Amino acid sequence: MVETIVFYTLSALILGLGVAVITTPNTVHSVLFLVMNFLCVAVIYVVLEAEFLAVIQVLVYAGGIVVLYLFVVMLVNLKRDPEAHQDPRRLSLVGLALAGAVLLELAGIVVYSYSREPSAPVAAAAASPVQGNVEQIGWLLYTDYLIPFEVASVLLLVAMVGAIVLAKREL
Amino acid sequence: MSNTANFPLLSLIMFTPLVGAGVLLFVSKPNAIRWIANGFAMLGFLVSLPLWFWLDTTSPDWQFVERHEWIPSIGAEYFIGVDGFSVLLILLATLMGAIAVLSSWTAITERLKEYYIFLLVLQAGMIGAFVSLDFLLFFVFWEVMLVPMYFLIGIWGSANRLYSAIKFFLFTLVGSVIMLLGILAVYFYNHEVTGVYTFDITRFHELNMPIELQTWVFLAFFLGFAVKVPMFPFHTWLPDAHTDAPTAGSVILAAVLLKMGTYGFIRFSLPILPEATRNAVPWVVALCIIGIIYGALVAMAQTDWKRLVAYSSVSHMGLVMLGLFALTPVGITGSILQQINHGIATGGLFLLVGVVYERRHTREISEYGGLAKVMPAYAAVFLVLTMSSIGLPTLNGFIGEVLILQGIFVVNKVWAGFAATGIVLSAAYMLWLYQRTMWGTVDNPKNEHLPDLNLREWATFAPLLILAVWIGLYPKPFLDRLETSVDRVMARVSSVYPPRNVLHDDGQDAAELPALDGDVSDVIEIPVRGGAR
Amino acid sequence: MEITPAHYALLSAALFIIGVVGVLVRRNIIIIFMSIELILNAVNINLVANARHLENLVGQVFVVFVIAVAAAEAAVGLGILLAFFRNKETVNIDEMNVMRW
Amino acid sequence: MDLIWLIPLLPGIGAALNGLLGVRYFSKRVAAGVACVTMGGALLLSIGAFYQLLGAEHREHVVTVAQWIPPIPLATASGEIGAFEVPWAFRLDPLSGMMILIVTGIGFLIHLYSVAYMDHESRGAYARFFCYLNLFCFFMLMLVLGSTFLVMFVGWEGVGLCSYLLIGFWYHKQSASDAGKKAFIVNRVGDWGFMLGIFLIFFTFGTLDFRAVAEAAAEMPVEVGGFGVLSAICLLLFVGAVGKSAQIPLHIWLPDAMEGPTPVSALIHAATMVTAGVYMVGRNAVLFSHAPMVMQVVAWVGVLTALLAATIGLVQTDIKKVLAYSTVSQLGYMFLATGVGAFGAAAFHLMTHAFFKALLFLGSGSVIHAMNDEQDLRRMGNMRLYMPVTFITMFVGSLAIAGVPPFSGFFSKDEILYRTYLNNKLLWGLAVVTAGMTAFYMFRLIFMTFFGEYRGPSWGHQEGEDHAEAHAAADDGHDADAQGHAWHGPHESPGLMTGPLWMLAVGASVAGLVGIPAAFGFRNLIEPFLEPSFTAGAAHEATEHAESHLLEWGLMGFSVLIAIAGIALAYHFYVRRPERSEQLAKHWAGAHRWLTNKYYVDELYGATAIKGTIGSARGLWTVDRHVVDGAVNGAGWLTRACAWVSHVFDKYLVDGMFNLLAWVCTEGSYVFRRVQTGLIQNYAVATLFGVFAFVTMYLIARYVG
Repeated sequence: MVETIVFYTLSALILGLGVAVITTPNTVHSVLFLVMNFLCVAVIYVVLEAEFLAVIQVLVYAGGIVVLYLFVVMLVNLKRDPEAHQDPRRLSLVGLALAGAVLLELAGIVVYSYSREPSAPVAAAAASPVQGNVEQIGWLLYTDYLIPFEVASVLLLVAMVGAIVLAKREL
Repeated sequence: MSNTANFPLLSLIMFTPLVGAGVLLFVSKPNAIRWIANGFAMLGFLVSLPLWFWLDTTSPDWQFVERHEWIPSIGAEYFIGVDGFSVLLILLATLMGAIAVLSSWTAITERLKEYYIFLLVLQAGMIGAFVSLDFLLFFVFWEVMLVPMYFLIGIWGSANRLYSAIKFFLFTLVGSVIMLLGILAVYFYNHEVTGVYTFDITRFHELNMPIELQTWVFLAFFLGFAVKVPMFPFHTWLPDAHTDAPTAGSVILAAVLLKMGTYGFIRFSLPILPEATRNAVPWVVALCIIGIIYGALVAMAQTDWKRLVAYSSVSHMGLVMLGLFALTPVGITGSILQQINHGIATGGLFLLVGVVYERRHTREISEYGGLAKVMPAYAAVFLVLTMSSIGLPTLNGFIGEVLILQGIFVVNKVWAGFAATGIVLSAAYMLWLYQRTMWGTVDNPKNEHLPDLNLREWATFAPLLILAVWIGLYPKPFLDRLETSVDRVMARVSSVYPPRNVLHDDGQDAAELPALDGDVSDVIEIPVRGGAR
Repeated sequence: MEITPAHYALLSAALFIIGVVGVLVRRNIIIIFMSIELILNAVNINLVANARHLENLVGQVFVVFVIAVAAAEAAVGLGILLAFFRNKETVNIDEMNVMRW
Repeated sequence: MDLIWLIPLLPGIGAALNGLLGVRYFSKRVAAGVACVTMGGALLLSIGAFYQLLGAEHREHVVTVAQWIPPIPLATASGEIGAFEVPWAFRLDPLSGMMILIVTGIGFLIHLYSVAYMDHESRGAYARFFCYLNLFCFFMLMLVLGSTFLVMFVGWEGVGLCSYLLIGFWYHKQSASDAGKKAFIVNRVGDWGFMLGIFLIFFTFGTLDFRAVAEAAAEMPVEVGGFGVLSAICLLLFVGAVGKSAQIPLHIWLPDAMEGPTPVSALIHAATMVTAGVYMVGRNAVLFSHAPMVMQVVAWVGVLTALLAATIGLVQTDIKKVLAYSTVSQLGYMFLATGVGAFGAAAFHLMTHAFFKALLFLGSGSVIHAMNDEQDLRRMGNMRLYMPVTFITMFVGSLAIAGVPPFSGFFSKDEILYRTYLNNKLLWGLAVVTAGMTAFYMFRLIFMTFFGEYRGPSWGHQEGEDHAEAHAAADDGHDADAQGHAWHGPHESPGLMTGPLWMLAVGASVAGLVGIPAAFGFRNLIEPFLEPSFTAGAAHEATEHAESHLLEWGLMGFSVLIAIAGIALAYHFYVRRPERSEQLAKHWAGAHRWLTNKYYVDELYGATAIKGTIGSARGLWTVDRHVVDGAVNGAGWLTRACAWVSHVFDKYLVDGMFNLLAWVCTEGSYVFRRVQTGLIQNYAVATLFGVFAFVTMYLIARYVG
């Protein structure tokens, strides 16, 4: 029962904050709504017994990425309203309609499929010798997913270098 | 086979200019390019000098032979070697190459790098053609020479250069394509008789083909080589190419490239197709005599200095061909010597035209006059080369002329009589040219302050003058080197003349030469069922 | 009433569409980037929910990678944005058409 | 005698020094010194060699220096394989011995003379002149010493070159350069015959050595009444001789050759080179004596040349032209002598002629020098007052050429006339007429120059105009220093010029004494001495004729009379009654015009040979451009025409289809282009539409289908 209440509350918060993010005219506000949104998602993770991810969500997303956004917003010192100019040919309404249609379809699929054929738990991967959420994820990352992990690190390195190159005025 | 160590001298000579061209690719300063190109051209000459000294003039064998597989599937080989004849031509090519490169020092100012690379590649191609003993290899080099020459004329030439370059290229190409057909005919015939696929010309030299096939192949070869010589009706590319080529191009063209044609006749046409050659003598001689007189007369009508020299070339090469088709040792020896002489004299004359062209940028004879007053040394050099060209005794041209005319005289006196009119006509047009350019008063104010020859130009002429006098006074070293080459050809085309070098008849050398006894008609007993179809 | 994966899926879908709408409708490119973050979060929620439902931690591992990619994307994207802004003095996506030709 | 190869070589070295270094670096003094010393050395060597030859038992000596053309097999007429081989070999025998004395002796004197004569040339030209002069001597000595035909031919052509260069020495003058070219080309025509003759000799005998050829020819029958191979050889050789010795019809170059400096005219165009033809015929006496038909031709060509040249000489007004035609005429005499078989007489006359003609030319040079380069006889006169030495020596020379005893010309000319008389009376008649004319025109020259009134430009106080005029008349070849010093009237020449004149005058007087006819009771020295050169070894024919000495005396007296008559006539016309000559010229205006225009031979050649050659050259050039090259270009055009047709086909048919397709695409794209708005979000919408479509398809497939 508690879970239900928590879920609905959090869902409402997440969706509401999400709508706020994309509707607020002020960019700074938008960023702040985003932070809150992420925090709510972190709570969802806790509910879903993914404590490690929750921590990551707070640290990386809310703490790192969003702060990055804030910096950019400040660096981009806008002298005029960023949304002032509007191209007459843009198809925002069509997009909106399509988005709505897709949402309906997705909802239809979800409702329909989960009600018809509840899935059975999949056999867990090879039993890990460790217990606890963080240990298990660590185990997986450093054994089965070592190579993707390393690739991800390279990706981050590349992104870092790229960002520096792009952002620097002159090399 | 070779009498020297296994040192690949010929390859070295051939690849030195190529290495130079390769080095030039990485140089960009104009003066550095000049120095390096000159250095390699000079080096090319120096490494070819041992040929002169190391050649065994008494041995009828091919010397400095190198033989490696090339395209084994069709029997083509990297088979190179020389005899006295090719040694002289190689030396001529390397010397004239060095002179041509040196003469371009100030004449060429744009696209230096490409220019020198083309010159060096051209030289490698010429040497390659002279050393090839594999017919396919020869053909490859033969075609390789066309390309750099085409660009030399087309890029660095004068007014009408594109027309001339294309004409030169197409003319020669048509000839050589037909020649290729001839080569293939011999190749397949050889396979039919011996069962071996090979382009080895030493084997072809022992082939006795049926007369019909010989005639056709002779025609094919004739077209290829006669265009290059050039003989009378195929000569019109020459004046255009010479006139529009840059000086160095004209020099190389006159001194060496034209010799490709006569070289081809001596090395391929005559020994491979002896019977057809004998049958063709009257026709070829007729063309030669027409060429001699016609070239001289047309030269007389020219108003363009370079074109005049070019037509004199037609006349002289007619004489060379005449000596060749006398089919006597004296005639062929004279013909070969005259090729060298023509290279020296006409090459030198083109250089001379280049000298004034560089100063005045015109070749119209009427623009000049009285140059002996302003450029006395130039006039002196011009006089010597003119005299060499018209065959004054004590200079080189005379020896060649006398040998050729004597050689043809014993064959037919009337031919010789007509051919000898060339000496009168050549004197007429050359002296008229000399009078119009060197003598008289300096009428044209532009000519009043022309500088005389400078040290570099002297350096280009000095070797030519020395050679002209040397060959004129003491041609024996040259003639000695030709002995076995001439005998090799004579042994094939005539049963009258025995080889001179039967001194060391230890059996082995004698076996190298084809049997002499009996005329060729009874040698054609080899079963033949039509040549290559 | 039990909370099934379907609930989470619906939540995820809704958040996803919100992100999509943000991408499609807004002209401020910073907000468009943030919308993309929303989309990624929607995906993450779905993954985590299913990981619990299927009792398999692979889903969570994937989330780690998604976060890494998101970080990279944000860094590079914002770098491009800054460079662009320096040249054009704008963050309006309708004015970003230099690549059109 | 083994050093005879040094005789030509010394002047050769001199020429090389002057040519390579002198023109640039030598002072006038050094250049002249080098030339004269080398010539003097050659003279001393020649004298030494000649002396040894006189003392030798066998008067023939061959020195082979080196191999020139190594032996190369070649078929000969006999069917055997001979060897074409030419050594650098030199031969000293009586004939060449005499010739080298003439060449080096007169050559040396003329070198000395030139030192003074050419003094007003610039330094470079001065050295160049001596280089050419030495080079000429080199080739001339090579010609006379050569032991084979080909070595002789080397000299033969070489002297032609030097002649060309020296005639054209003042190359800035159009006339000089024309004359040089003409000389060379006309000589080349002769050389054409000579060369073919050489080839035929080799073909016939298998050797080119003089001695071997002569011995082989002696074995062959005399071609009486037939025209065999020997006749052919001789005729071809004679063509060469005609060219070199300026006989009809190739005589035209020699008068023009007077454009060269006067010492050159003396040395080359009087004393030595032009006699090379005679020398060559004499050298091949054995061959010629086996071809009587050709001998007839030689004799007739000789006598006609002598006569025609003498007639032209009668009316020439240029002092050097008179001497030039006189030379042609005298050469005709020599050929007449060879033609009648009197080779010794020909050689004898060659020698005496060398002396007196060189003398006359040098004398005329002295006069020209004194008159500041005036050559016209009509502008001279009374010069004996101003230049007595020149007058005396030239007078001696004229007496010699006119055939007045006891001067040299008398003996040699008389020998020829006598031998001609024995052979053919008609030839003799023509020759005697010529002798009379010779005396006339020579003394016409002497009288017009040295007697009468002075008709030349004045000098001294009224220098201004005339001086300028004289300079205008003279050529502008004399460089700055010539312009600088003023002309002070005719004057005697310096010692370096008169010295050689004296020596030659002595020679012209006494040279005849070596050939006094037997009729005088002395021994004729020269003919027996030369005899071995004209016969093949042992075959020594008896040349003594059974005619009485009375006949010889009679003929001698007659020719002396003729000569004196000629002199007297000249005296009458040009000293006593100068106006008579002009009246005569008017009276015979037609003939006079023919003679002054040299029978229009030059014009004839100009209209035929030269015009024909140039015309055919131009014609062939047109043919070459339009027909031969036209064929090539036509082939090129045809190829291009074919190429154009296939180009059209390709362009409009084959390519057309592809272009149509492309056109459709292009036009279609205008429609679709509107979709491309450049707005990223529109593309995102499209993507979303794709998602929508896929999801819809999924739904339909999953739940409906």
